[in-house]
Amino acid sequence: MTELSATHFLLLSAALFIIGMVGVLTRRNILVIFMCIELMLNAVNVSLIGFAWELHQLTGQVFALFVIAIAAAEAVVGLGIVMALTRRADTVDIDELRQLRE
Amino acid sequence: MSLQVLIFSLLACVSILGALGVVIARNPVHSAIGLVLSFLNVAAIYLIARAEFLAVVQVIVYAGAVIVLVVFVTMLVHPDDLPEFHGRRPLRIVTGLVLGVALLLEVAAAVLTRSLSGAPGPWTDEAVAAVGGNTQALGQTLYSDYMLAIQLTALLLLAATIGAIVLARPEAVSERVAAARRTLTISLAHPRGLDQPERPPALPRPSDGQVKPAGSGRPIVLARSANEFTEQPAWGEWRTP
Amino acid sequence: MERTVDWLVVIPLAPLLAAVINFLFGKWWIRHRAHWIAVPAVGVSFLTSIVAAWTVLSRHERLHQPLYTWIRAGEFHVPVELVADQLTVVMLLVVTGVSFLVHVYSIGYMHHDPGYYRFFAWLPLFVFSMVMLVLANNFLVLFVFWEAVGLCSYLLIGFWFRRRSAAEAAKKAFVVNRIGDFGFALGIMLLFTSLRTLDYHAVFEAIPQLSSGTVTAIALLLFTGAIGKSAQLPLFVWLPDAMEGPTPVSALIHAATMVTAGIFMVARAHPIFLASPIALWVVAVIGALTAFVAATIATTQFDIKRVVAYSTVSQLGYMALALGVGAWIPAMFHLLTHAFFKALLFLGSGAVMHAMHDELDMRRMGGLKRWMPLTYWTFVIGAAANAGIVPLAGFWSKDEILVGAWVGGAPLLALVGLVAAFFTALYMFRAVFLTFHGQPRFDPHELHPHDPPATMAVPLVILAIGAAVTGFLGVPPETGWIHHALEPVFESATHHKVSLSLTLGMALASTLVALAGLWTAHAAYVRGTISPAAVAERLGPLYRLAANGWYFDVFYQRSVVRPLDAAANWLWRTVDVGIIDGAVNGSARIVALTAQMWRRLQTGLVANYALAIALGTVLLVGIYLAFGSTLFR
Amino acid sequence: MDWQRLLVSYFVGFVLLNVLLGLMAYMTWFERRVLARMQHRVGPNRTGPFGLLQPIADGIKLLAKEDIVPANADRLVFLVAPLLSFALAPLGAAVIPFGESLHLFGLEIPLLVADINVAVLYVLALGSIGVYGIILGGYASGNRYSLLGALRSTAQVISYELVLGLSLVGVFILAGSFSLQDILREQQRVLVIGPLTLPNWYILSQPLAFALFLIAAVAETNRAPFDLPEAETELVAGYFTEYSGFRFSFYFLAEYINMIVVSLLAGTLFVGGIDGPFADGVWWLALKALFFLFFYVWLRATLPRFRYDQLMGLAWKVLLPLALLNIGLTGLVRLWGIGAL
Repeated sequence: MTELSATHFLLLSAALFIIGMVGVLTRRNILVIFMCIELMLNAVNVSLIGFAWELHQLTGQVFALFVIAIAAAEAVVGLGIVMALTRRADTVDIDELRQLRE
Repeated sequence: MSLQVLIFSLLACVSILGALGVVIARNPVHSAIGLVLSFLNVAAIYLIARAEFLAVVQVIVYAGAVIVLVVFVTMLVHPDDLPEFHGRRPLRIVTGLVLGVALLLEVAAAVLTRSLSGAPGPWTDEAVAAVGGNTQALGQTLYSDYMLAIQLTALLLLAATIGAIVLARPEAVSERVAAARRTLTISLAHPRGLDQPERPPALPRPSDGQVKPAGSGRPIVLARSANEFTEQPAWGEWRTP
Repeated sequence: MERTVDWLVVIPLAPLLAAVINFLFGKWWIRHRAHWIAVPAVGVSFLTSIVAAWTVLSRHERLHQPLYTWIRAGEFHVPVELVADQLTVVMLLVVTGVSFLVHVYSIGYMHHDPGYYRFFAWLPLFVFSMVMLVLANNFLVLFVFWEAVGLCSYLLIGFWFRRRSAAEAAKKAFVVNRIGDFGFALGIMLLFTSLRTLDYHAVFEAIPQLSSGTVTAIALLLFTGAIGKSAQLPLFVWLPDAMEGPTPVSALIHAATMVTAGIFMVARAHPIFLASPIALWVVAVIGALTAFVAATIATTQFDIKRVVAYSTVSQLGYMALALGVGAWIPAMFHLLTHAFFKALLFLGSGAVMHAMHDELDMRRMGGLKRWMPLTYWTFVIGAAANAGIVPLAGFWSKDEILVGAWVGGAPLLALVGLVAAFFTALYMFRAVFLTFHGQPRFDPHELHPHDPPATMAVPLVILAIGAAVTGFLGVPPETGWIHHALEPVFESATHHKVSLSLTLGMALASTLVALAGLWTAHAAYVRGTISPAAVAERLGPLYRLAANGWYFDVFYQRSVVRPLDAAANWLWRTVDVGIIDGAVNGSARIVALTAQMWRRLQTGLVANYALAIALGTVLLVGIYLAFGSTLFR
Repeated sequence: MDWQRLLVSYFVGFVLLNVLLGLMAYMTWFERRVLARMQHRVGPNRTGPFGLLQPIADGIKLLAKEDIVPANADRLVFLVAPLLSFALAPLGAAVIPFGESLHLFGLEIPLLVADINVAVLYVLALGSIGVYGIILGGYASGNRYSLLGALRSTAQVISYELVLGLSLVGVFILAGSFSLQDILREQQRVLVIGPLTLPNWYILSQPLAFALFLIAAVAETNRAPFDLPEAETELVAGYFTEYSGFRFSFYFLAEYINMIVVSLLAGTLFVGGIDGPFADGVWWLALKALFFLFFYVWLRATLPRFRYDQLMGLAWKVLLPLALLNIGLTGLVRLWGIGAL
């Protein structure tokens, strides 16, 4: 553990990912859940970068770039849905949004 | 412990603290601040891993655009009273925590007992420096090996943009058209647009305007040409119901 | 002699560009200026055609321009190449010339139509397709543009598609043409499988190698296509209905150009037909019968456009008769003169309709001569040319066909032609007298008929001059200008010696017949010495036979359309709804029943779903660590 | 780790920061004087010669004022937000090259704080983080006007940042690098076209990009005529309505520092930075930056404020397409090898 290695990155990635996951599982505000999902995506990027650095590869960075682009797209659409939801149901509490049941 | 590990640990700790802040904070804006903090530290960690371009992109896109958007929407959704509903579901919190700890233990076990095995790639620090830096190296890889992926991503972003615009539009034109259809009957008065080959017997020619009440009180709109009501609407006004 | 040039492509390209531009920008931008694009384009095409014709006819050389290779698959090799020989340039002149006049006429005729730009997109598109059909150098390209003109015809018949009858007529034309085209396509395939080439020259050179049975089959199949396109006997039913389209379309497509594509194709492929006497005989008989049947039907119609349409069918029959008896040049000669006088008749009736506010029934016209002198005189010239009155165009060409039939070994068919000529004169002048003479049978206070505006009048006058003088291209008979011009194309065809006495005798006979028809019409509709009603009464079943178009439509309706309808209905109600839908719905019902049991899991709470995902992840990773990895071993 | 280098960088950064702070103070004086002359007034002229001590007096006044926190404010965020704005503002200057390296005491002292590969993107990233100062400040005030001002400002800054970034892509394509030093080096080349000898400044090859950059930069720094977030007539004072004392001055000063940094950046990116006739040097950059600063003031004195929808419409419907057009054209030119000139 004296030299920086991919293990450090992986541990950080795991920690961030699991914090994000716990957030998704426990929070009720759809916006916070949204942020937690971003956190999980970001955690994946950390591990990708760590591998890329350790293995002298650029593939990891390329994939991280795509993840960022997709996260941006997801954010745009997700927030659009949130806007439409609040306009229609006037709430951001996922426990009150039960249309998926029908 | 080398300086590198020290800096890394420092940044990682702050990053994890920020992430915890996201989950724990009762106010979504505070969550967002925690998230930005976490992201900025992760960007700094990217710098350690010699991914300068990604670090900057991380800041610009994640911190600068995505989270700003989230904060923006947070404020738009309920500008006055941001809802604070954390929990009131103790069972769910406990389950979530248990699952999280379990997964953390599993992953940590897997990571710590393993070492990375894999052939090192060609992009050593010297190789990266030879093409001019991380950005140039990344660019060369992106626009040669990942050309199709880049184009698909561009397409995805375009689709997302359109989707977001459609989702966020306040009122659809089609609803207005449908509302008009419920109250109006559109009839074609052009002789060549009719079913019968003969000319119709003296159609009412409203001289005082276009709308004339019919028998049941429903107004009839007389079209002056066959295309008047079938013309494509102008760009941007059309949306399929 | 053959010469490669690079300007031949202008002839099809100009109208194509016009069509594309009008189609793309017409609706929003060009709108009522559409003719400023279409008319000059067709004009350019016409001028280029004149240059091409002059070059070909004066220097006796063929022009050709290779464009590109369309298909290259093994030995199947289809180059797109434009070729202009004597036959082609005559057709080109007819097509582009009449098209140009009709385009000009349409400016006035379609003036207030909401689909103005659409009209001026499809009309040039038709010109393009027709020109390409004529310029093609192999059967496949010919077939492609054969279909393309069919498509344009469909689009333009159904131009006022909001009118049910127009939509139906377009559909009918399309379906009936498909039957003929099916045979045509089979013929081309047979040609390719037996000769491995579709190029005109190669095919014609290789024809003698084939057995007579194959050649007959090929020729008959090709002629099936001509039957459909040129409205010959069993398949002529679509052409009268095609009059639902705008009148300029009727004039251009359904009189002057597209319907003659079948005649042109047979003339083009004359080496194949020459190799098969049976096929020639079939062509001649069908042609003669068509000429006769259509002429009798035309005599009983009251819709002015239908009269002219049946007249077209009849004249196409004459052309087919000429082809069948080996009188190739007279057939093309008649095609040329017919294009002029029939386009003139259609445009004239269009002018009448224009004046009468879309009235088509001749029983509600009459006495129009007083208000529309120009239309009247041009119409009379067209009618007389059609009827074969000396010295107008129709007389010379029709006479030559009859002479050709007489010496070509089919005197009986020549007699049928003579009888049809009597009816031709009768119906033509019946139309003239009913429309323009006598007392008006409409309210002159409500309608104010008048001669059309200049854009419509000028084409009428030009066509009238053409209808009057084009006949002299074939004077003196058998050695006229047109004969010399087309000689090189048909040099393989056998030539009959025609004696002067026969020519004169036939001319005298046909003139007498035409005058008899004229006299009958005059007696019936002007002087009233013969009562048409009484004649119809006397003839009874025969009259009804003719008036109902020899019951062809009824026959098709009963024998083809209704059984097909019934079969489709049965397939729908029994097979589709009963069996297929039943199976699908049944399985869906089973799924629905099971789903009812599962739906309790569906709480609608996203949090629960997320929890399930997380649980699954934890379990999967745990299972992997425990059993898949070496962690605990 | 090269401790010596780190120390030198630190020292340069320290000097630069102090120079910037001083400049920023005198920028307020400069603006007031110039504005006054343009409006036929005199401007501050009482405190010291030509009113030169006015900024110092203002600073003392602001620091001495009471720091008020509204009752329903989000206290922590309210206190931190202006610091964020102020702290981020001068960081941009770290990557701007002020000249070749200097040799002092046997040491090689580079005249820039950090030469990083992605310098320009770094400045843009700082700009995007800077938004938080505004939006959090507006939100934390617990005041509707502040929130609205913050929302407007955020939307504006994000939109114009997009234009800003895209307008620079043309420069990146020509220079082949994000590094400001590389861009500067490219511009120091001499361009010979026939009888003409021109500097290879990007204002000549990228005039459209330069115009877009200038407009977007003005909007990015919330200056007139794009100073919507602080529109007094509509929003009282926008996101810093509730701020007073030195926290208010932080916002105020951050704006001026941003102006200076953007001017320096414009000078470096488009008009050759330290490159100039006679002798290259930091004075040329200073002169160019001064011109841009004057331009800012000039705009404020001349143009009325935009309406909000016009402002956003301008960004998305005019500037963004133009920027994309510029990128496409530049790319094509580069592809066809004309860019090798």
